[in-house]
Amino acid sequence: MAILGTFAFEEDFLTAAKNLTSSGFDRISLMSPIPVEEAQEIVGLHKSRVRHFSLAGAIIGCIGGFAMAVGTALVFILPTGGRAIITIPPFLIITYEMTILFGVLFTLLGFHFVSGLPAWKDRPYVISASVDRFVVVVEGTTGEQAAKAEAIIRDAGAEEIQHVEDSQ
Amino acid sequence: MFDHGQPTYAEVNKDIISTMLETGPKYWILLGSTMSLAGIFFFMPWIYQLFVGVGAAGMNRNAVWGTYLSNFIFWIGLSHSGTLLSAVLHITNSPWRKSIYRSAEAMTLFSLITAALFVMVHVGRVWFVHWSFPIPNQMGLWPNFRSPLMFDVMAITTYLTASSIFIYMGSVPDFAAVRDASTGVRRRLYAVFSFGWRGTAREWHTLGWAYTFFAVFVIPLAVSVHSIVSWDFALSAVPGFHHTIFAPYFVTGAIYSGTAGIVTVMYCLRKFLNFERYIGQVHLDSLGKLLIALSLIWSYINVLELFTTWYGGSSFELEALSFRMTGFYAPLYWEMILFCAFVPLLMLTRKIRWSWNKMLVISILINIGMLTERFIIVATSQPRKFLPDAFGFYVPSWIEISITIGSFGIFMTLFLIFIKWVPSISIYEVKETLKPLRRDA
Amino acid sequence: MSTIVEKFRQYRKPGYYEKYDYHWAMTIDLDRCTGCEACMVACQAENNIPIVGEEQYAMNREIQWIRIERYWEGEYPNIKMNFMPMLCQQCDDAPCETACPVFATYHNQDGLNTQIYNRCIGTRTCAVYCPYEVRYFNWFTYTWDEPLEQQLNPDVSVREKGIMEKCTFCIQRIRIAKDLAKDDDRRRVRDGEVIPACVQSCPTEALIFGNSNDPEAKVTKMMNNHRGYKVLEELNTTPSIVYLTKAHS
Amino acid sequence: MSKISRRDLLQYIGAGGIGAVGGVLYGEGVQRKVELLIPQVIPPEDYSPGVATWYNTVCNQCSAGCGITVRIREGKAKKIEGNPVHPISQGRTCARGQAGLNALYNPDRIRTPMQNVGQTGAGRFVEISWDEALTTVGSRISRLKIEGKANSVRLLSGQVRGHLDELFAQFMDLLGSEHYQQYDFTYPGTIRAANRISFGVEQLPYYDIKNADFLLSFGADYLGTWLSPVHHSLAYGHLRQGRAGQRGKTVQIEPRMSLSGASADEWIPARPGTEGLLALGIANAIVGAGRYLGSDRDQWSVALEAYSPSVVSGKTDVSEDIIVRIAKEFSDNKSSLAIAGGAAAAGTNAVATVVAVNALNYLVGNLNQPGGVIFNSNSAFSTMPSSNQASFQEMLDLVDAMESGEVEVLLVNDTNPVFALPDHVGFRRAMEKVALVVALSTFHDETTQMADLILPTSTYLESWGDDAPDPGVGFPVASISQPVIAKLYDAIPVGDIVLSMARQIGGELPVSMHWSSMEEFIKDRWREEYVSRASDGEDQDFESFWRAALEAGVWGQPGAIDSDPSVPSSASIIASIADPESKFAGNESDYAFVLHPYLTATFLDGRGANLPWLQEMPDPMTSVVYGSWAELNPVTADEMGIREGDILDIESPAGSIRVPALIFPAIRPGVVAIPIGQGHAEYGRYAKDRGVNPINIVAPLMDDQTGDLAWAATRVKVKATGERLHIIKTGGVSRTLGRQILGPSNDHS
Repeated sequence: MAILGTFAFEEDFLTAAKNLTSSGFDRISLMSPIPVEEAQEIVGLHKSRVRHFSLAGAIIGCIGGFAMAVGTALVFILPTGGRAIITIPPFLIITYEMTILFGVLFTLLGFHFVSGLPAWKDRPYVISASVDRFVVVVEGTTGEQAAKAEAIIRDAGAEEIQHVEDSQ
Repeated sequence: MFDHGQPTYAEVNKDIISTMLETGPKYWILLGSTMSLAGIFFFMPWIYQLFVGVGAAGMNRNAVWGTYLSNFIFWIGLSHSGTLLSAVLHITNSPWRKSIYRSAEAMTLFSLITAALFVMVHVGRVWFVHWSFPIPNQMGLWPNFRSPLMFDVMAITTYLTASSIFIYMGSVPDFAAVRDASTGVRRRLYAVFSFGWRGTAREWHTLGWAYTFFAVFVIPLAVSVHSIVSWDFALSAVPGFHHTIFAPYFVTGAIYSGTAGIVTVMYCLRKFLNFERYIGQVHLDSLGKLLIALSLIWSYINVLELFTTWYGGSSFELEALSFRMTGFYAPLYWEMILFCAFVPLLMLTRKIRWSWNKMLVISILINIGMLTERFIIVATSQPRKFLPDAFGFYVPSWIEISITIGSFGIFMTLFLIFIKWVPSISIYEVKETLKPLRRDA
Repeated sequence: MSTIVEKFRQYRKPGYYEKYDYHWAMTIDLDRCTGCEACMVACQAENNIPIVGEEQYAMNREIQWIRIERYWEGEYPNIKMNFMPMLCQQCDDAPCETACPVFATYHNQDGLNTQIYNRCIGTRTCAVYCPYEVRYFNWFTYTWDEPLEQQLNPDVSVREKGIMEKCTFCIQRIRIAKDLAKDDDRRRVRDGEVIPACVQSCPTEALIFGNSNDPEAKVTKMMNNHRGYKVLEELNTTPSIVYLTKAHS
Repeated sequence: MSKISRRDLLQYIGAGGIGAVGGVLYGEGVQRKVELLIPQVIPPEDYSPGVATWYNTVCNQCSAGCGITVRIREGKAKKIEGNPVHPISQGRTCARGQAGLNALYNPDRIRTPMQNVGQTGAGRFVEISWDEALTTVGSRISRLKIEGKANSVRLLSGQVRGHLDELFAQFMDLLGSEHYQQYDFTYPGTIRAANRISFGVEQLPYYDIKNADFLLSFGADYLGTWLSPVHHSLAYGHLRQGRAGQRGKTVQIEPRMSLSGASADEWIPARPGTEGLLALGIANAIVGAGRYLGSDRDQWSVALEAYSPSVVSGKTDVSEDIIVRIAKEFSDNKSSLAIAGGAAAAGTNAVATVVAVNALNYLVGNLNQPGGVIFNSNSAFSTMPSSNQASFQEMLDLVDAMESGEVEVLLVNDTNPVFALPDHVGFRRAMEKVALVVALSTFHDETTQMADLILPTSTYLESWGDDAPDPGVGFPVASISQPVIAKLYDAIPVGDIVLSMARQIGGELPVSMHWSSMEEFIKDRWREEYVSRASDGEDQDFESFWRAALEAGVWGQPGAIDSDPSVPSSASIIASIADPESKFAGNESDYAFVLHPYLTATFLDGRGANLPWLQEMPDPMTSVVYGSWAELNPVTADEMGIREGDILDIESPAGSIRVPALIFPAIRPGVVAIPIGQGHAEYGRYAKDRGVNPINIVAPLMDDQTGDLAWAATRVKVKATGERLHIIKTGGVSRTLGRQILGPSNDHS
C-alpha cells in the first residue's frame, strides 16, 4: 500500500517530509513542480553521482580523441605540408572536442543511470504534481505503519490523501 | 520581473501549454509560407546546382569561397545566442534569463542545422562528403585531422549533439507538464518524451547537476566552435584572412549576432504567442545592455585589425585593406560599420532601449551588418591575394542570393515546428522566479 | 638541452624529402621566356584540360594549369613587359596539403604535391590557401564537342564536376619513366629522360626539369644559378620551382 | 533499374545528406556510351592497345615547316611534339603547332563532297558522292580544254611547297593554263623582292640570330609570327643565355610592342612607316663615325648623306643620341644582325625599308658570317617551279578577270581570300560571276561558302607530302609529311584529288601524271632525287633510304654550305638604296590615327581562329580571349575620355568597323592597333561571328615596287560610340605593386 499526500503550500510539504524521514520511513518520494533544494537535503541528496560519469566521459573522450587522431594518421603515412605525421597542435584541438563530446554524452548517460529514468511502469503519481501541487508519497507501508504515515501527512496540512498501489 | 502582475503556477502552465495545443489558422498559413520559402528558394536551386555543378553559383577561380561559406559562418554565429543565454547565465544564475533561454537554445539548434545544410550546398561533390567523417569507407582512408576543416567537422558535430542534448534535457520536466495536460496520442507521445518524469526530489537533483555539467561543457565548446570556424580563414596565408585576432573577432561577432537574434525572436514570440506577461521590460533592457557591450568589443577588434594592418605596412595587407575600404564593395563595408558599430550606440538612451519596436529594428540591422561582415571578409580578401596579375572579382549569382533567402525559410520552419512541439518558455523555470505561495498570503 | 631543441626541430621539420629517391624540380629562366604560351597549349593537350567556353571564361573560370602572368614595368615610352609562367610550385611545405580534410592532396615520395581526383570532395580550401592561385576547380562537368574527345590522353583521367585540379608535373610521364627505368635492370631515372609537356614544347628552352636530389642533374646546377630566386619566398612554402631573374646585358 | 554495378551501388549509398536524392536521379540520367577498345575490326599491324607509337611529319599551321612527331594511341592522335632531329624545330613547337590536333578532330570539318543548291553564297549545300563531284569538274575542264579555252581555268592555292607545288604546276601546264597562283597574307613578298634587289638571291636567307650578339629588328616579330617563330625562339634562347658569360642584346623598333618587343632590351616606338629612314640614319651614323672601313667608303657617304641623324630624328620621332648610340653598338658588336618585317615591311615603302636594312647588314659585314645573314644554297629538291606567289596587284587582276567573265573554272585550295583581302576589293562579288567555283578545303570558311562544289580535303596529319623549308637553315633540308592516323571521314588528301581530276579530264594528263596516289608520286620524286644524288657514293638502295627518311621525318646535308660565300658587291646595294618616303591613305587632319593591324601569335592571319584551344588561349600581350580589341595609348585614351571596353567606331577611307577599346601602355599615342585573326562570318562554331577583321578597312595601297598590299599604310579616325562591351581577359592588375615577384631586387615595380 502507498500513501500519497497532496499539499498546496511548500512549507507544509517540507514539514511533512521532515517528519516522515525523522520517524524512520525510507521509501519516500517528494514530488514538486519546481526543484526544491530543502526537499533534496531531506532525502539526503548532496553531491550527485552524475559528476563521476562526466569526469569518466571527459577522460575517455580525451584519450579516445587523441588516440583516434594519432591512430588514423598512422594507417597510411601521408606527409602533408612538410610537417610531422603526428602533429601535436591540431590533434590537441581534436582531443579538446572529443573531450567535450564524450563529457556531454556520459553526463547524459549518468543522468539516466542516477535518476532511474526512463521508467515507464506506472508509479504513484498525481497530475497536479506538474502544475502547482507538492506531493509526498510513502510506499511499502502496511497496516499501522500506513496509518502512522497518514497521520503525519494530515497534521502537516495535506489537502488530500489517497491510497494507491506501490510501484512495481 | 512580470509587467502585468504575478501569474499563478496554474496560469503559467495553462498559458504556455495553450500555445502548443491550440493551433489557429494563422499558424498554418505562416508554416506553409515558410516551408514554401525554404523549398522554392533553398532546395530547388540546390537540386539544380547538384545537377549542373557548383558553377551555377557566382564563385570563380580566385574567389572559390562564396556566400555559401559566409552564410555558414553567419548561421554558426547566430547559434551562439543559446549558449550564452542558457549556459553562461545559468552558471551565474541571473533571474531574467529563465523565461527566454528555451527559445534561445532552440535558435542555437536550428541555426546550427541550417549552417550544416550550407556545408552541403557549398561542397563540390556532396555525395562524397561523408569521407570527411572519421568512419570507415571504401578507400580505407581516414580524414586528415591536421586540416582546419576537420576541426570544423568535429566541432560542429559535437556542438550539434551537445546543444540538442542541452535543450532536450532542459525541457524534460516541461514535457511531463504537457503530458499531464494533454490526452490521447499526444499524452502517450509526451510520456515517452519525458522518460516518465514525476518531478521527484531525486530526479530534480540529478537533472540540476546534469544540467550544470552540460552548461559547463557547452560554454568552452561554443567558444571553440567559432574560433575553429574563424581558423578556416586564419590558418591560410591570404592577406585578408591571416590575422591572429580572427578567433576572438569571430567569437565576439557570433555572440553579438546571436544576442541580436534573440531580441528578434523574443519580439516575435511576444507578438504571436502573446507572452507579454513573461517576456518583459527587464529582458529587453538587459539584452540591450549586453548588445551595447558586445558592439563596443566588436568595434574595438575591428579598429584593432585595421590598425595592425596599417601599422604592418606589408603591400599584401595594405592592398587587401584598401580594396575592402575603397574598392567595389566599399559601400557594403561602410554599411556594415554603420550597422554594427554606430547603430547599437543608440541603445544607450533608455527611451530606445525600452521600446520593443525600436529594439527589433536595431537587432535586425545588427544581423544584416553581421551577414555583410562575413560576406565582406570572403568576397574582398580572396580575389586579391599575392600575385597581382591573378587578381579577380567575385559577384554572387542569383542562385546564391535565393539560397541565402531560403535559409531563413528553413530556420523559421524549424522554429515554428519547435513552438508546437516543445513549450517555448520553460514552465518550471518561470515558476521558480514566482514568489513561493505562503499560507498567510 | 640541445637534444630537446634538436628533437623539436626534427619534429617540426621532419624533412621527408632527403630520404626520398627523387625530388622533381623545375627552373624557369625569365630571361629566356618570351610569353609565347606554347607551354599552355601543350599542357592542355597532354592533360585533357577542357575548354570552358566564352561565358565561363568571362566569369574568370578558365582552367590553365600553367598560365603566363604579365607585369608592365615603367610608363610609355620606356615601358617594359615581364612575363612570368606560373604553375603549381610543388611546395615542400605546401599550405594546401594540410588544409584538405580528406587527404585529396599530399606530398608523395617524388617530392610532388599530388592531387588525387577521386578523393576530392570539393571544399576548395586548398585553392584558398594556395598563395600562387594555381589550383583550378571543375565548376561543371566540361564536355568535348564530338570528335574532339578522341584526342583525350588515355594516361590522364578526365575530371568530373566538383574536383580540384592543378599542374602535376605530368605525373603520368614520371610514372612511365620510372616503370621503364625499373624494367631496364632497376636503374634510376636518368636526367632528361622524363620532362613534362610544357618543358618539352618550350621553344626557347626556358623551362628545365629534373631531379634536384641528383647533384649532376642540369636542373640542380640551374637552381644554384646566382640569378635564381623563389616566388613569394617570404611565405616559406619552399617551392620546388626556381625562377631566374631577367638579366641586363 | 538497369543492372547496377558494385561501384554504382556504393556511390548511391555514399551520397550523404539530401544530395542523395539528386545524386541518384542524376546518376541514372547519364547513359554510358559503350566504346570498343579496338575501333577497327582488323587493326593495322603496328597496333597494340596501351602502347603508344610516334610518327614524324611536318606541321602546316604556318609556312615555317617545323618537323613534328605525333603520339598515336589506339589509332587516335593524342599529342603533337617537336621532331628532335628536325633542324627547324629541334624538338620544340609553338602554340599553333600544338593545336594541330584541334584541326584534325575539329567538329566542323567538311565530311563529304557537297554541291551548292540555290543562290551562290547562300550556303545551302547538299551532299553528293565523290565520282559525281569529279565528273562535273572533270567534264567541265576537259570541255574547256577541247574548246581551247584552257586559260579560263585558274588554280588559286595557299602557300604550298615541296612536290605538291610541282604537282599543281604540272597539272596546270598540262591543262594549258598558266594561271596557277598562290596567295597567302603572311607571305614575305617585300622581303624576298628586297633581297633580290640588294643581294640578287632568290631564296630567303637564313637570319642566324643564334650566334648574333646584337639583334636590331625593324618591326619583325621574330618570336611570334615572322617567318619561322619556333626556330627563332630557339635562337633567341641561345642568344640570351646559351653562351656562358655572354648575353646578346636585342633592340626592337615598332610603333606597337609585339611579342619580340616585350622580350627586347630596348623598344623604340619610331613613327609608323619611317623604319627605313631610321635604318638609313643609323647607316649614316656608322659611315659618318668612320666605323665602316670598306674601300668604297666615300660612295657610301655620298649615298647616305641625305640621311644625317639630325634630319632622320625629326622625321622618325627618335632622338638623335639614340640613333647614334644604336649605330655605335651595332657596329662595335662582333656579330650584329638587322632584320625587317611585320608593319615595317608592309608600308608603301616596304622594299625600300628592307633594302635599307640590308645595307646595314652589309656595312657591318655580316653577310654569310655566323650570326649574320647566311644565303641559302638552292633548295633540296632540284625540280622546283619558280615561286608563283600572287601579289595584291595580281589578285586585283584576278578579280577583274573574274568580273569580266574570263574565268570559267576557279579551283581554290587551302586559302581564304574573301577573308584575307579587304571587302572593298570585291573578291566575293567576283566569285559569283565564275561559272564553276571548286573549293578544295577542310573547313567551311568564307571562300568555301561561296563555292559551287566543295571537295573535302584531309588535314596535313592525314596526307602525304614533303617540304623544303624556306627560309632554310643554311644547308639543304627536306622533310617528309606522312599520314599519322587512318584518314577521317569521306575526305581525300588534296594531292590525290588533283591526280583523280587528272584521270577524270583525260587526254595526255593521265599519261604524264600516271601516279595512282600522292604517296607513290612523292616516293617517285624522292627516288629521282636519290638517284641524282646517288653519284656521290651513297650505296644504300633506295628502299632502306626511304624507310630511314620516313622514320626520321627529315633529310639534310649539314655540311653542304657551298665553299665560296659569294658576298654581293656593294655597288648593287648602294644602287638599290631609294628614298623610303611612305605615303598613307587618308589625310592627317581627318584621320588622326595610324591603323596598325598586326598578325597575332594565336591566330596568325585568321587560319587558327576555328581551333578551340587557340580561341581560349590568352593573347600573349593583352591576355584577351574570344574577341577583338583596339589598343590605345593610355594618355590618348584619357584625352578622348575612352575607358577599357568602350566600343569604338574606327573609320578609314576604305570602310569602318566597331571594336571595343583596350588601354595598352606600350603603343605610340598616334597609333591604334587591332589584331588580325577574328571577325569570321563562317569558319565553324568557334570562330563564327566573333570579333572583327581589321583587314576590311585597309586602304588598297600597295608597295610601289612589288604590288604587295601595304596593310600598314592606312590612317583612321577613332570615335567612341558610347556603348560598352566586357572584354574577357585573364589579367588582373598587371603591375607588381612593389611586390618582389619578378626577382629579389625590387627594380620591377
